[in-house]
Amino acid sequence: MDTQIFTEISLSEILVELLLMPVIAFLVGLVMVLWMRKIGARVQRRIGPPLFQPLYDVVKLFGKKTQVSHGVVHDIGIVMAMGGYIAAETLLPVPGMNGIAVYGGIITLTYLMMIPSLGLALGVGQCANPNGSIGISRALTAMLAYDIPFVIIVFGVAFHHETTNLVEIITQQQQAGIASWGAVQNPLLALAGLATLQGMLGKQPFEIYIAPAEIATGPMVEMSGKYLGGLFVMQAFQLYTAAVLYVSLFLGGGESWFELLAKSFVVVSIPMMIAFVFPRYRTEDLVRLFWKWPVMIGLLGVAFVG
Amino acid sequence: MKEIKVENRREGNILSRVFDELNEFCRARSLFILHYCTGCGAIELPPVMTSRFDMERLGVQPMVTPRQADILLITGYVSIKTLKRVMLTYEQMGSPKYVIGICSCTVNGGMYWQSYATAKKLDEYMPVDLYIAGCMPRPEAIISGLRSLIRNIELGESNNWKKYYENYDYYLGNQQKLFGDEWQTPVDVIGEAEHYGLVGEGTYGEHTEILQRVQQPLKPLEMRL
Amino acid sequence: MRAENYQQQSHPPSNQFELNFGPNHPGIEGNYALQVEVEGDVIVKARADGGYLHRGFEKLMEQRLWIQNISLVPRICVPDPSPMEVCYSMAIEEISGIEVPERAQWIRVLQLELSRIAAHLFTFGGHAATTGMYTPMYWGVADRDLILDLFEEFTGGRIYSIYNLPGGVRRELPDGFLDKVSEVIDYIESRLPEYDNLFFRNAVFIKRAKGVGVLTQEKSLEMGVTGPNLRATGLAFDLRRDDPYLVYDKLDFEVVVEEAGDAWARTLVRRQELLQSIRIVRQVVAALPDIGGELRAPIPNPLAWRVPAGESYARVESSKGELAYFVVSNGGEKPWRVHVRGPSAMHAVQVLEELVTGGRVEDVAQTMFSLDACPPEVDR
Amino acid sequence: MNLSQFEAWLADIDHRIAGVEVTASNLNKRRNRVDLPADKLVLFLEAVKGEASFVHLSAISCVDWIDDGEFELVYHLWSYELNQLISAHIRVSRDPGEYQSIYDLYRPAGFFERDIHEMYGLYFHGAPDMEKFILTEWNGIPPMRKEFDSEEFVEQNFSWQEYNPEWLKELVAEGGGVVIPCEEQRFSRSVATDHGIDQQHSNWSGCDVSSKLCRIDSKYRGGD
Amino acid sequence: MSEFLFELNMLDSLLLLSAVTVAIAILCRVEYISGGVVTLLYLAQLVVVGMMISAGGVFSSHLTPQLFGYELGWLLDGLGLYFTLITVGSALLATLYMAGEWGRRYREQGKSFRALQSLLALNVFTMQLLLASSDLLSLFISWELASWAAFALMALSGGKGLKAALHYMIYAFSGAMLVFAVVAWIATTAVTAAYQLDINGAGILQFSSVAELMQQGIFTIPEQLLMLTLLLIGFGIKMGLLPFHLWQAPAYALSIGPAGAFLGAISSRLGLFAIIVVLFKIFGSITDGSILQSSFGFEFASVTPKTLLAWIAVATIIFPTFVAMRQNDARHLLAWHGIGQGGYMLLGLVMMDSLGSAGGLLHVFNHATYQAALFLAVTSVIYRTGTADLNRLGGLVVRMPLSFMTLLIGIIGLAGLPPMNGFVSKWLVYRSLLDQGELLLFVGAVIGTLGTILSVYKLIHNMFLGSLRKEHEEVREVSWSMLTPMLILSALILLTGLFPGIPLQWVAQGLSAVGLPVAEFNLGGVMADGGSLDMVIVSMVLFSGFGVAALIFYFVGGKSKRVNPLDNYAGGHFLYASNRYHYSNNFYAGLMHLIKPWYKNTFQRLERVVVTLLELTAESLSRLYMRPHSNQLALIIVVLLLW
Repeated sequence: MDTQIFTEISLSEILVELLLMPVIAFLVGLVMVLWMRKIGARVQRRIGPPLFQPLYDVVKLFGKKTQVSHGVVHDIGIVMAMGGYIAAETLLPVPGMNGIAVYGGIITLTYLMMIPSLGLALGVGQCANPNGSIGISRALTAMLAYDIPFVIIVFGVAFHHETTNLVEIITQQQQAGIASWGAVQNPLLALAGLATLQGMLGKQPFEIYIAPAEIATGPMVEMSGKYLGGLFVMQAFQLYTAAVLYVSLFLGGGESWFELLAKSFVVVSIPMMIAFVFPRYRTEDLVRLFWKWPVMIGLLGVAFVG
Repeated sequence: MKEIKVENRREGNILSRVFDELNEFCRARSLFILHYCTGCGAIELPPVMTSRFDMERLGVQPMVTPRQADILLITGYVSIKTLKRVMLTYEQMGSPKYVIGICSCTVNGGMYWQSYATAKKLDEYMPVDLYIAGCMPRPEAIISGLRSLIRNIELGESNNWKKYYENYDYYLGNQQKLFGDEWQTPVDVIGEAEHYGLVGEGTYGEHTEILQRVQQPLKPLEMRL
Repeated sequence: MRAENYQQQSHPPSNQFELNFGPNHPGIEGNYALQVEVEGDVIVKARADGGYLHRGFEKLMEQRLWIQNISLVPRICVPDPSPMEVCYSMAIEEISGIEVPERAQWIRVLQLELSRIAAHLFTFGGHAATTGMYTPMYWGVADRDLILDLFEEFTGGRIYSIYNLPGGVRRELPDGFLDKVSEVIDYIESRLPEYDNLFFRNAVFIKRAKGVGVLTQEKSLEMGVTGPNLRATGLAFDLRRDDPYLVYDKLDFEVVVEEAGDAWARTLVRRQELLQSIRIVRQVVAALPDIGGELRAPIPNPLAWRVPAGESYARVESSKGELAYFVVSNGGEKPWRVHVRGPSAMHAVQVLEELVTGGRVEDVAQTMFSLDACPPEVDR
Repeated sequence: MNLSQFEAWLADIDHRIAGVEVTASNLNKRRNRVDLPADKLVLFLEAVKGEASFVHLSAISCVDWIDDGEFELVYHLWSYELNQLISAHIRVSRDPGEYQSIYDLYRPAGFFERDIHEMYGLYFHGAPDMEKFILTEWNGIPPMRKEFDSEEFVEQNFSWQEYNPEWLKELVAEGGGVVIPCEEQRFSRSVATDHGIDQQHSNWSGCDVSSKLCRIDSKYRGGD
Repeated sequence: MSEFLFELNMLDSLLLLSAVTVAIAILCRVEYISGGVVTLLYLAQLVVVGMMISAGGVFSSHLTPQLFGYELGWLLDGLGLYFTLITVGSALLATLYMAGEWGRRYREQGKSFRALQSLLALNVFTMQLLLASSDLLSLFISWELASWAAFALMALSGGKGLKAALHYMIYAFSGAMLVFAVVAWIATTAVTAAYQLDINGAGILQFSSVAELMQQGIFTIPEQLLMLTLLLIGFGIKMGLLPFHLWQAPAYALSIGPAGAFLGAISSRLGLFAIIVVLFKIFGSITDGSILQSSFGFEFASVTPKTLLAWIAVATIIFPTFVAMRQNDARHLLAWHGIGQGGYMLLGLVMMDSLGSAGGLLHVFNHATYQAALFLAVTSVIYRTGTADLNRLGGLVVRMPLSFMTLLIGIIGLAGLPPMNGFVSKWLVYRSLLDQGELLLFVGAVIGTLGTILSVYKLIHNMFLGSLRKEHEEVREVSWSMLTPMLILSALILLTGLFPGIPLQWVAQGLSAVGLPVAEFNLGGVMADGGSLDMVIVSMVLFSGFGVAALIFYFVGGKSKRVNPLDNYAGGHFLYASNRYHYSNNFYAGLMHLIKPWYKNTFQRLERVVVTLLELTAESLSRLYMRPHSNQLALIIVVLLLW
């Protein structure tokens, strides 16, 4: 089937998709940021930001008159952080657009999603601020923690569908309605996936690397103007990517954009609702937690995949 | 202090004007205030921030470090020790930046006019965009102050941050008077003014000369082969 | 900040680095600083750095009339200002031998306890926020605002009430005020289960707070720790009961004790004290209508009042611990000396330095907030 | 030791330590004032801590009696068992400004002595830390000493801004507002001096700040 | 002799060239010339190897001496060629690095550049002999030669390096003993067997003949298993397989810079080569467990040598990686990773399917490129700053940007992130594990990758990022003679990441030489059922993503201004030059709170136990020998006789 796809899609179509997919991801991501802040506001019994607040923030930050750079690597880091996600979006199939998903697959996507973290880490390292370095050390530790259950899930899903091709995985899930969804077929994996999602988004109780009261927002400590704006963009992409990936793996993707977005927003809501009523774990507690429960559930889930 | 003319910023071609307009529009709606409790007025900020008054409605949210913030809230008296940090913080913030003097103490020293430890007139050390008087002003007053700041920004009338670059000598002079001639922050304000084309008539002067004589030059570390 | 501070210098080989907590840091209460040396993420040395909020209160008070200073004292502790004015008034009353009418004493108790509730609600929020949970802060501060509304109604000021005078209180309670107090108190009590679920019984929070910043009873006695921090180490001591002032000896309340002495125990003590304060306020609300009489004892023209020579040491249990005013008069128009013994002066400097050392970077903020340090009391 | 034993113990203390003078407060029965010579303080504190369980040093207050050329140090001690407070008063000469630290007996003394040192310039020998804490960036004389004039310092280093907006002028012209004529204000000590009120401590250099006060007063009106 | 020369084929000329290189390196006393000449000779060797690869097929040498009646033969097939290519290539770049300024400084320090040069050449020569060996005896002999050569190269640094080299020698010697035992065992048995099987006795030790012997059942299955185990241990020691890895990291880390790069890049991979030969050329039938199943008659699947080896490989991935995370010396950190990366190669190969074995073998090449690049970059930093201690460096990116770039590309490769080559080989290994449903192995491999990301970030952060120390204020970038090999390696990492098809064709030759399945590949990657990889497209998308991000960043975003590092957030406080504001030591402190108790130094203890036992035995034996009380001896003899 792969070889067929290789030839079927025309170049111009791919180019259009490559352009469209990140743009859509960015816009949807911004709405997700708004959604997140609104949920937080509701939990905290207040009104919350206006509708276009995330957009205002990003535009304002990019339009700041004076901005501080600590060196070339600082710039490159932010570019890598944004660019990594822009690239990752094209590997994430959405209704009507497969982009280049067939050439990458889920393993490539998993590793591509580490590029922004690495870029951010480089940029922050150049800032020569130990608060930032501690933040990065914590962020990477958290990555070590949540990526292990994550790869178990990826393995389980790929093993279940006998392919690493996301397009194929989604197609298989859409064959028999809800019954063929990953979440129904492998509920344990889906459960472990939720925990991983929480860690991946870095929300409480797994928010160690921002931790304003401890390390003054860690990686963001020296970010001004477009640097911070880049991180805001990255956050929007991250929310979108994580949600759509989860939907693609467990909730049958979306046959239409409406379906996909509805599912994604539901998925995003879950970690957000958890996030606002929990403090953050310490680093080692976080690692212990991730290596215990989600890993256990994930392994059990894979065992049932059979 | 020399009176400076606020430049007409709606210049250039249509595209850049539209871009400027968009920037102003978004800037007015997204204001990050620095989480820095300089004095007792800070006690009224949590109510402003939290569920009852909820300043996030206005697009205002607290930020942790000066790099990220747009608004420096001087919440009340500033002791001289704090004033030094406030100066550093102000200089580290990215322009456009706005200073709001909350509480009467920022205007004239307030209750502490006799005190040897607090600075009296904030305006001498940094350009203040807005005062919210009161001891301390109620959350409603702060919200209304923020609203008027937002309005001013949208109208393009809140350009006091430029004053700091354009009249740097005046501000530096006042700082030197209080902190001594050896005073130097790690921020290269003159370099910044030159880099961004914000040099004005009052950027250089006798005080900057003193600074340039005594300072330890803090140039960026450029990459070199 | 001086040019020579930026002169490049080489550092000796060392595995440690320095972090500045404050003055501009969300992990610090108010405008205060802790400079710590860190190895990995363990703090090997901590040094408190105060004075950012120094206004020279004690000097200022020597330059102002006795009565003017009433408006100055509440500003010494912003989150819990009422005990300041009560305590200062009590000191003057003791020197000049003024008997405070009973009704004024009851109203003062009402003011003190409402202020305590407000301060504790504020502290919970701050403490929760240091561990990354912001919702209790959003709720707590909003609920505290109801009490501030009460303050505004009966004293005229939200934060700084300036309601006391030597000899009594300034004005009568408004009509129907006590009903409003009961309403607010009932509301806050009804919110407590929600706070419990969200915060006090939150498993993650317990994991974070237990074992952090442990103060043993010996240590706290040795270091002069007072208030809830002392009670969290198992010593049932409360100035309200053991050195009674105002009408506290007529009120029925318990001195809450926890044994563990860590951040978690301190928080629990405050939570229980909140209930006790509610209990006291209820008693005051019940008793006040029956207590008539003057609101304040007659004092001379306050603008030309010369307090007789003498000294007094007045102590009050504020929400942070033992608050004391040492007032010396030489018979002049202005105080000769006022020494403010803020409770935080003890636990925000030496104790904080000691508790933080050997702890972890992530626990610095929590330690400070759980001690409920109030920097303006230290700096004055 | 119960309360009555303590009273006996306290009454007896002047036999053991020469020069100790005990005065019970007549207003508050939990307060005991003790006056003693400076060199006997440590002895007294040892006794009071060791024998009478006064483990809590509530505060050390310093009073500057400039006319006598002395600092008065007041050690406030509390016993958790007896619920009694002892205020031990000693006087130290102002001139060399030295005394002995009691940090070894009471650890809270570390903070108070450090504070007194930077505020009054009274040096404590044997204290663990006499570094500045609050006034780290202050170069003048210790500000709490009576000879330091805060207003003069302010006058030299700071300036005020005029605040006299149009609406206020109009209001005043109409006879409104609450502007109090300067001579009627009793806010400043120089005004007080004008009224002939006892000026015991005339070493303060007077300066006329009344005009300034008017401005401040009008400013306050605009506020809360 | 002239006849011989005429018939010189490419393998002969390669070996000859190599020998000439050694000779020139030894003989040429004018050291500044020898650097260039030797580099050229390596280049010539590389050209020959390239010609051989493009020609394809098997090259056998005319050199066929006889020893103890056995014929020694040298024969280079696809597998050997692949390894030879890497060997010569890394030697070339290491020599190029040494040839210029580095070598001059080295000579100025009064050290013998000639010794370094010639030992490196000797290493290359012996390795080529080893890679071209076609029978057990020649394998063993060249193995010994290579071991000694490697030892000499390691020992050259003296001091601690010498100690580490001796440590290595003890391991290598015991390994060689095991190998020799097996060879001798096979040799003695094979002579009799040769008559039965009607094979030429002199060529009986040839791999193919030995494999024949094994299949014919000359040795029982348990005997074969024992042989396999002994050989694996013997060769595994060189490769640094767990639990025989302890010698490797210090030995490589403490070698002289470029030599360390060469050794780290390829030397230990010889063990892998030998293991491949043993596993697939000799004991192919045992490895996959099919014979075991038939001969033992029960389900043996769970404990085949294959699964056992896979688990050892995963252990080799995980443990050294996490040891590396705790290192505070850049060279040690890299050397420990070198051990860990060996695990991926073995893991891929023992999967024995087209993707896995391609991945494993491809990883040899990829690892060589980035390991050499990383070692050279670190050597450059040492060259300029005099230290590789991660707590004494920092902020060097502004002074040594190209070294930084090399290190960055290297660590991305090492961490196995796209678009560098390390990703491709790891992807292949993952895919193969996924296809075979090896969940736990898969997770283990990923844990290794994640651990690698953590520790390489620490490496680059502590060396190049953070704040610059005053003593490094005047540091400059290293000279072009040193930069050139680093940049070539960086380009190689990037190019082979972009076009993995190029090295994959060499890998395919190697795989077909040992009879392993070959994956279907094109220039950009691999095509397989259930998900393909096309690095050209992935990289293009990634780079265009970077491009778009850069456009947004540089053109939409406002102008930025560089600032001095002292203009930094320090809790609102002024940051003075006296503040130590660089986080380096115990970089993953939070994680260490959890996993520190897990570092039990089990292997060090195990080693110590073995050593102590040996010492004890030796001691008691020597005492017996030294103080022969005749009556005791007599008693023992009597007892023995009676028994």
